[in-house]
Amino acid sequence: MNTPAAFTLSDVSKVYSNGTVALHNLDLTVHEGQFVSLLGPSGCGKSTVLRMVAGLGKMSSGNLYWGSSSQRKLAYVFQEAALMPWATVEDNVALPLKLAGLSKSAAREAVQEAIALVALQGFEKAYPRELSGGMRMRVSIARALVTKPEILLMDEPFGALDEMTRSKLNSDLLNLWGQKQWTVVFVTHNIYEAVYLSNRVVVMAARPGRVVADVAIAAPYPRTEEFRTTPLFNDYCRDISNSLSRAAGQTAALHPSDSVSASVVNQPA
Amino acid sequence: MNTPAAFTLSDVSKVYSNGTVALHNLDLTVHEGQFVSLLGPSGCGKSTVLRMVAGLGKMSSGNLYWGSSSQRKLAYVFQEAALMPWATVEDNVALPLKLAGLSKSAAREAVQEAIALVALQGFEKAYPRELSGGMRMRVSIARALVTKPEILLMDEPFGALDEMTRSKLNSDLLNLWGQKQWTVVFVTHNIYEAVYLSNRVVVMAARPGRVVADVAIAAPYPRTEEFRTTPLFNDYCRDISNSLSRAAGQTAALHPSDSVSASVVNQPA
Amino acid sequence: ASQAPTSTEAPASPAAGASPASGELTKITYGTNWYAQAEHGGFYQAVATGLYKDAGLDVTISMGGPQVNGTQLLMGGAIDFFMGYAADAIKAVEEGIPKVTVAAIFQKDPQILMAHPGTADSLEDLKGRPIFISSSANVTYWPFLRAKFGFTDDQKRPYNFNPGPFLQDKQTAQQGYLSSEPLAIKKEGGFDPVVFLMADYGYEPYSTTIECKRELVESNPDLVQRFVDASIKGWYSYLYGDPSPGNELIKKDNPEMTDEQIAYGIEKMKEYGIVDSGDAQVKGIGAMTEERWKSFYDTMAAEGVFKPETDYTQAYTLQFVNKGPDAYKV
Amino acid sequence: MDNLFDVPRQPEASAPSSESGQPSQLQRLLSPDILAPILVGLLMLALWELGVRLTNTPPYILPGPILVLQTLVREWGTLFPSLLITMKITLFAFLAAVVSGLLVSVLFTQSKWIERSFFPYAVILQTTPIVAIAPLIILWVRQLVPGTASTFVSLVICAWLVAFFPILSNTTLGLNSADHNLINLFQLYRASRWQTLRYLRLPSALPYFLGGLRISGGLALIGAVVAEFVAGTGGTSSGLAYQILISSFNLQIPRMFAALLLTTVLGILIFVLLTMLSDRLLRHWHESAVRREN
Amino acid sequence: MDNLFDVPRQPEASAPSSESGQPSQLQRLLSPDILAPILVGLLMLALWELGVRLTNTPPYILPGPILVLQTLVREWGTLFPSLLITMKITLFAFLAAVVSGLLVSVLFTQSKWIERSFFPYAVILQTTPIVAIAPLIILWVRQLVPGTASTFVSLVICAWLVAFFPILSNTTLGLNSADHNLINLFQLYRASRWQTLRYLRLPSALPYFLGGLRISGGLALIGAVVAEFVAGTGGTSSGLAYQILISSFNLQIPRMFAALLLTTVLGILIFVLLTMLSDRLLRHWHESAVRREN
Ligand SMILES: Nc1ncnc2c1ncn2[C@@H]1O[C@H](COP(=O)(O)OP(=O)(O)OP(=O)(O)O)[C@@H](O)[C@H]1O
Ligand SMILES: Nc1ncnc2c1ncn2[C@@H]1O[C@H](COP(=O)(O)OP(=O)(O)OP(=O)(O)O)[C@@H](O)[C@H]1O
Ligand SMILES: [Mg+2]
Ligand SMILES: [Mg+2]
Repeated sequence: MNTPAAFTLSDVSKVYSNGTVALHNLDLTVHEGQFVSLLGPSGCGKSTVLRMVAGLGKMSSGNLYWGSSSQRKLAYVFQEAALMPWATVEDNVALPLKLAGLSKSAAREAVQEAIALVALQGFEKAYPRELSGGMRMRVSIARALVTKPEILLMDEPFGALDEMTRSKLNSDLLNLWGQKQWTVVFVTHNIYEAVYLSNRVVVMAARPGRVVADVAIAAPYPRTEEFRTTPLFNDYCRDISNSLSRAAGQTAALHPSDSVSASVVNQPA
Repeated sequence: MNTPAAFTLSDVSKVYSNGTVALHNLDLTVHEGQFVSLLGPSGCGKSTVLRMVAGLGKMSSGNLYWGSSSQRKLAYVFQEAALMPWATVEDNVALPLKLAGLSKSAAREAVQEAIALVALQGFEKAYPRELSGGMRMRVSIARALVTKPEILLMDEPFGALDEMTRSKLNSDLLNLWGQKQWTVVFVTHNIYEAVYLSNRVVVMAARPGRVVADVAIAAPYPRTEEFRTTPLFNDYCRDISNSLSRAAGQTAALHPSDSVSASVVNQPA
Repeated sequence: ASQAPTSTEAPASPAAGASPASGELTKITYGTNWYAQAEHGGFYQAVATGLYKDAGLDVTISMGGPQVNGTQLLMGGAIDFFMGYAADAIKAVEEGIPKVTVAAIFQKDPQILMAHPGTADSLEDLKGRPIFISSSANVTYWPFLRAKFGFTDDQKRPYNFNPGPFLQDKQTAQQGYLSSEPLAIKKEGGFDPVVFLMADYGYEPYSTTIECKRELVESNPDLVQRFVDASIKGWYSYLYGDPSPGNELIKKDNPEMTDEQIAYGIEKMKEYGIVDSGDAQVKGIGAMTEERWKSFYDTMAAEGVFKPETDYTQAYTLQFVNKGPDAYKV
Repeated sequence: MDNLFDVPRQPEASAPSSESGQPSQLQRLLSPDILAPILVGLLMLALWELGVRLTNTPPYILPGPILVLQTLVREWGTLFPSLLITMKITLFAFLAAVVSGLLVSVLFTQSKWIERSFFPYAVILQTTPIVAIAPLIILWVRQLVPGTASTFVSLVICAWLVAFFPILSNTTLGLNSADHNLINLFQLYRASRWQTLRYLRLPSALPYFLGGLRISGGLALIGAVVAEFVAGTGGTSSGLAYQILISSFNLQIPRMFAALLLTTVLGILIFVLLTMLSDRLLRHWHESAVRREN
Repeated sequence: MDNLFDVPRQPEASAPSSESGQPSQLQRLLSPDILAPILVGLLMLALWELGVRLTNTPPYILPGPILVLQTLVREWGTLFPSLLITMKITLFAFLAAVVSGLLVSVLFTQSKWIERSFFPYAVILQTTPIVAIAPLIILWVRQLVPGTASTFVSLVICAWLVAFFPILSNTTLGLNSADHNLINLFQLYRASRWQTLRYLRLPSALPYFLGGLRISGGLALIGAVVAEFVAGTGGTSSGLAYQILISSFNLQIPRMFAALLLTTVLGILIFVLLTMLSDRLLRHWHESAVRREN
């Protein structure tokens, strides 16, 4: 019952020029409309995966195949806020629209909406240096959402946010995703968040970075706060937590490819 | 049964030059050896509190009093990693020691220890741009811990780390704190983390930033992983979560000082 | 240009009579070697009094300056005639540059050395003492002085047209232009320096000459002749007539030039016979002779300034001058 | 939960003590920011005067500032028109340098190849003595621009040669220093070359560019002066170089210093204006101009 | 769990394709990085030769490069010693400018007051025509340094005047551009002024400083040449300026161009060396020099 593949990373390796093997023979297919969370120990190559998908930097080997959508319809929330220090919040958020050729007035409404989504009304004219860390990250999120992307890559977007804002943005994101049938790849360190949001959780192990678990979260959308209290939710969390521990252990394995095949590889719903 | 005050913020206000009222008549006394967590919505002034305590930037009004220790014995993990891009991991971590006048060889052992603590062995000679986001943050943590500070200010230090690393660092931090009787002020968005780690949780509300709840966590140390599953733990979490919701509501209150006095102010054990 | 009273006489020189009647004026630019001053007076006078116009020429005078390279401007066609210098003309032959001296207005080079009063009676006395000279002296009179008076290179001090350092130190000497620096020193320093005109010590190049491309001499000798004649007439008029029309133009080009300086310049030119002495008194202003070129060449070649094999006769032509003073009477 | 954040920021003035609104014009002029450099300037002049008097230096070597100022006042009628001419050359050369420096540096950042291949040769423009190539410039310009404008154009070209390189060099450096994350972002959104340039590289390069301007402003001025020495003008269209040279030649050293004072003041003025421009453009975001509160 | 991260990085060479180790010296010389600019240089020379031939420009206006090279070879015996002398002056002036520029800019960043008060006057050094103040410099130097060294010192001072300001200006800008978070960090750890300078401000300023060097390198050279024009006396210890002037006086235009070619090559060499230095010092961390892989 799979939808068509949005993109496929096939046998991808990435060796940085200083010799660090960030990814090693990684295979990953993400299907259209999936909400995939990517978990793994710090430095295991999650950001590198997103960068490869976004076409930032060359792969050392392997291929990236696109389905019907393409890199063109992609938005990316970087791990760092990456705002232009010389531009106001408004202008930072408007950037993707400006680059797409929209006039300022045409962009205004979408920008206002995106800023409202991350609750930064009143700060339109502020410069990044006048914002708190979390606010900066929210500007970055608004900038990604403003384009109405088909594919959304998010690298720990909510890590710097308080629980309230975070859960608000979680449900906002789910709503948007439900409406638009986006494909989302979401890096997070929060297992609960991953399970709550996604219909698939991919766990990576470190150096060389590779997929060690791929868990389908078979719970229906829309998901309410109650979902968080169900036994199913807790089971998934425990399951993934275990995978993560195993992933940490496996890092030291001498033949990483062996252990990959031994891990549970579920297909998404 | 209070220990002497490590420092007291008395009636502190901070108005940034663009007019943002970041803190408004804030009072906060932290006692020696306390582990205080600071929670609050994004942009409520948590980082500003830490900056005031660290003496970075002038207060608009109010005072900061020091007990027997002083600003001199302070270490600060900034919200951003703030590494020197031209220096290797090793040199970044060694910086505070170098500034304190230690010779390179004298510093070496402490640096090695700090790097091991954040599990970055093997990356001593790497430059910050060669690290992942979480690794960079860990360097920043190592830099703060390397000085063996009496007072430790940490601004969301573990936000960018995976659960495994996070809980390892959590327990490492608790161990260190238990041994050295540090005073810790710890900003986090993770309620569980806050309750697990601290003997006091302070909740702030936003614009103007002020304290709306001050909860003592009356659980003995050392705390084990089991503590996380006790009803007490859950009660505290729920309590604080409620305070946070209320804090969010109170932000719109016209006379914030009224609502401050109405909130529960507990004294730490 | 200002329309000074023009002469009523008909064209005197037959060679010049060819075209002025047609009314079409030929545009000509004459490049000088410095900011406008009395030493350029004859040319300005010829402009001011319409002498060039009578010869069918519309002459623009383009001032030189301390670092303006006239020969390149001449050969590149930016100017048609250039105020040259005999030494330079012979150098041009050596380098294969086809320019020719067609008239020599100054029989004596006004180049001088000055010393503080009472410190020297003749050039020999300057031996061993610091002398401020400009860098161009290295290829003109300095080798001559070195050879003739035993001056040495360690005496040289850089002169950048600021006589202050000379005033400061009584033991020093300095180069100058007869009619310029001595007056400045008298006015600002309050004393009359001792002046040694190098022409009086055997250094005898023609100077303030008229040069043009060889090509022009060959293709349009008539034009050259008209320019030379009108210029010489200008000089007669400037020296012996009323110089004020020329002076007005000089002051216009060089606003810092004072009447006092101009008067001093004219006086010195006359006193030392810079323009009208020797051959010029017989053959008219602008006169040149084979002998004089040869003796200058020989002197300088002996000091190694010129190569022994140089055909210095290529440097000039006598075709346009030596017509006798009467030929230039207006 | 939306109103969690919506207490609007008051858009107040950014001066911390601006309770009573903007400081008056007079107050601003009397602020220490302006007074301090003026005092230092006066102090230097006083020291100069004192030095000249104590050592009994004659005015034809080094005149004291009082004498220079007196001379300046007396000769204002001739020096001021010259100043205007030098200013005009400076201005044109500076503008030409800014435009060309910007354009070429933009060209350089379009490809590492172009930069590598041509940058080292750009330095030729700077290291060739103007004296040596002035005749060539004059000849060429004369062929392209006949008439009286030709001298002016030659002068501007000579001065431009001097002012060009620092802008090129600094701006190229700046264009290459854009933040890597932002470059990625622009790449991601398929920004065209022009967009990346316009919205990313140029703003990033601004501090460097403005630094280049400050260097080139002075160089354009000195270039204009030197150009006049080598390309020669005279009469009514002559600039300060002519006045300096003639004064020196005539031993009117106080007058020479008066002319030098004018170039100096012009140079300082250019510098101060460019610094103010720089502060204005960067004050919102660049470390060198932002007033940090912590 | 400690060994979660401890797979050590292999400290390999940073060239991506360096499987076979370091490229050989020859390979490196033949790399496009080096070849491209050389080709461009040759192309420009060819165009120059062609232009001269096609327009039939006589050598006394503009000699072609072949003639210039021939002349250079023929006159090598006199030109090369001059080159060495000019190089020596350039080097001393450059070093003096580097040291003084660095020191003064450090002084400036110690207090906004000092910077505000003195920076505008530093521009005077740049905008004063050397011609005008050379006599003063020579007089002063002669009083302090008697004997033959005095001319050399005067020349170095004149050239230094030209090279000083860009380093000062750029370094000051760089020192003021240190990252604010890092400044806070240093403040927190009670870093002394000297430590903040040494470990924070100077490294931050490095890219700007090196940019300033690239500008000043060329300026020191042209400063040396100009200085010799105005303060040199000729003779055996004379540099390229003297050769240029004398060739020009002697109407030996090809020889003049040969001397110009030497200054040009020297200028390019200085530039290339400084660029290499810059790449080397910044390649680990600054955007302008890092080779990014994504
Ligand atoms: N530019 C680079 N040069 C060299 N090595 C790099 C570079 N970027 C990343 N690496 C290395 O690649 C590995 C994977 O990095 P990546 O940023 O993908 O990790 P991550 O999973 O996103 O970690 P985190 O959760 O900490 O953000 C790390 O070991 C890191 O050191
Ligand atoms: N330099 C500054 N100039 C102006 N306003 C500032 C500045 N720094 C912070 N602020 C404002 O002060 C308020 C508090 O900021 P602060 O950084 O203390 O928040 P925070 O609680 O740390 O938030 P976060 O959890 O997002 O890091 C915010 O509204 C922010 O916009
Ligand atoms: Mg990452
Ligand atoms: Mg914060």
